[in-house]
Amino acid sequence: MPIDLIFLGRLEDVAGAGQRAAALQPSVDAVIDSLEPELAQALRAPNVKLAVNGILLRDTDAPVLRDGDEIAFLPPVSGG
Amino acid sequence: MPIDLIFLGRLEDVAGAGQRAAALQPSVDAVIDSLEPELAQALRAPNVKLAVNGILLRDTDAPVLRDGDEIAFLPPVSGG
Amino acid sequence: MNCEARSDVRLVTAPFSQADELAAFAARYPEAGGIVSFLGQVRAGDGVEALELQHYEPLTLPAMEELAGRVHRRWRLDGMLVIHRSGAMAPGDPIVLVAAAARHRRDAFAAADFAMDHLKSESWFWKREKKDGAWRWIEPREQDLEDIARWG
Amino acid sequence: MNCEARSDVRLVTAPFSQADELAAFAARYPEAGGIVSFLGQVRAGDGVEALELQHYEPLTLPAMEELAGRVHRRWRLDGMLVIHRSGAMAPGDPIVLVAAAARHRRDAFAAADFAMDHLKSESWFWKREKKDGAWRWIEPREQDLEDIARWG
Repeated sequence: MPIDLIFLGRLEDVAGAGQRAAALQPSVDAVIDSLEPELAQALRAPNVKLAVNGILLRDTDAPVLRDGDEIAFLPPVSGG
Repeated sequence: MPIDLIFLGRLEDVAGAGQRAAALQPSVDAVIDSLEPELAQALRAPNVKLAVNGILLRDTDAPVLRDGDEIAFLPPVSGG
Repeated sequence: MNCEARSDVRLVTAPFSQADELAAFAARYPEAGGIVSFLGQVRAGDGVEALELQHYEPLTLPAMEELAGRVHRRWRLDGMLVIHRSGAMAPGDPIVLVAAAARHRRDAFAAADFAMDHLKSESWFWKREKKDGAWRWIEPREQDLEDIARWG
Repeated sequence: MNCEARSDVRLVTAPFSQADELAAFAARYPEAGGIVSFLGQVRAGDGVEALELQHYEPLTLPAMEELAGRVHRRWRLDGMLVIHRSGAMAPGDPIVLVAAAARHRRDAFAAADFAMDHLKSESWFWKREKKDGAWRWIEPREQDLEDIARWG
């Protein structure tokens, strides 16, 4: 079973869609490495936050991924 | 022709009505003197403002009254 | 800048619908990004059976209009609405509705806040309430003077 | 103090009537003397043809509810309303409606003001607008961070 990637805001434009399936990899880093270089770079921008299964990751978190997990990539919110 | 006296707020209770006619007197002071002592005292309280024909009087104003003038006695407003 | 044209100031002696008034006001200023409103209503509870506001025609409305003009000059607003009741009201009835429409949220908040502080403490209204069948005049509150002092 | 019971927080994907919502909210809190509301609407002019807000289901609504709880704990409120749109909107459409009902005016103003500052800068919404037929994502604004700094 694949994992789900969710791209919010401008990351949707870089990815070409708001959502895509990807093959399971053991870590978020490995998932990002498996993507196109331009998208991988955008997802690694320092102001992009990550959530796994709806839970925000702190900088030090390095979760082990499982089948069916959902990773959301969250650029800065737009504000007022 | 008499003049009109208007009593706002709690002064209405002291006067027994919100409005009454009075005989023309040359000055506001003379008008107040012609009223019942209890009412005259209430109208002279330092926080009661006066308006003649809808124009607020300053402390130093001593208008000469004419037939048909309207004097309003304005206690402090109630606020919030 | 024509402040009067963009102020809608009314002294009304019959109940008004705050919902209808606000909807109409918002629709009038589509270029405003934000609208801040304050609704004051007769408080239920406290044993108050009725509230009556008295105004003095030659002073009350002109002073409200003057205040609206002052608010307009102090902040950048698209429009300003001030509706104040006079007469007898029951708990739940709207007493006052103030709304400010502005391009920037901060202007709208400050304008509505300032307008309410000054309306409450400076406006020519005398208020009495009925409790246990007896009417009692409401005296001025210290809090109102403190509210006004905030604006320098 | 049960804050959740007195907060009505909604994330909606269809247009809502600010007038109906405010009227219902005011009627729900007859013991509140004052209700302050903020309505944000899609600004007409500026050449904006459409606005779209994107949310992320698992984060957006929970964060709005958390904010409402925080506001409740900080001020004395009778009730709090937060309605935020998501999806595509046209100029004039309501985006956000925040209302605070309180016994004291000052609490209601501060609560609505604080809620808006934090909603705008912290909420999980991504916004893009359409001008001349082209969509463009809106980046964060410095002003929002300054607004938040006011609250210490």
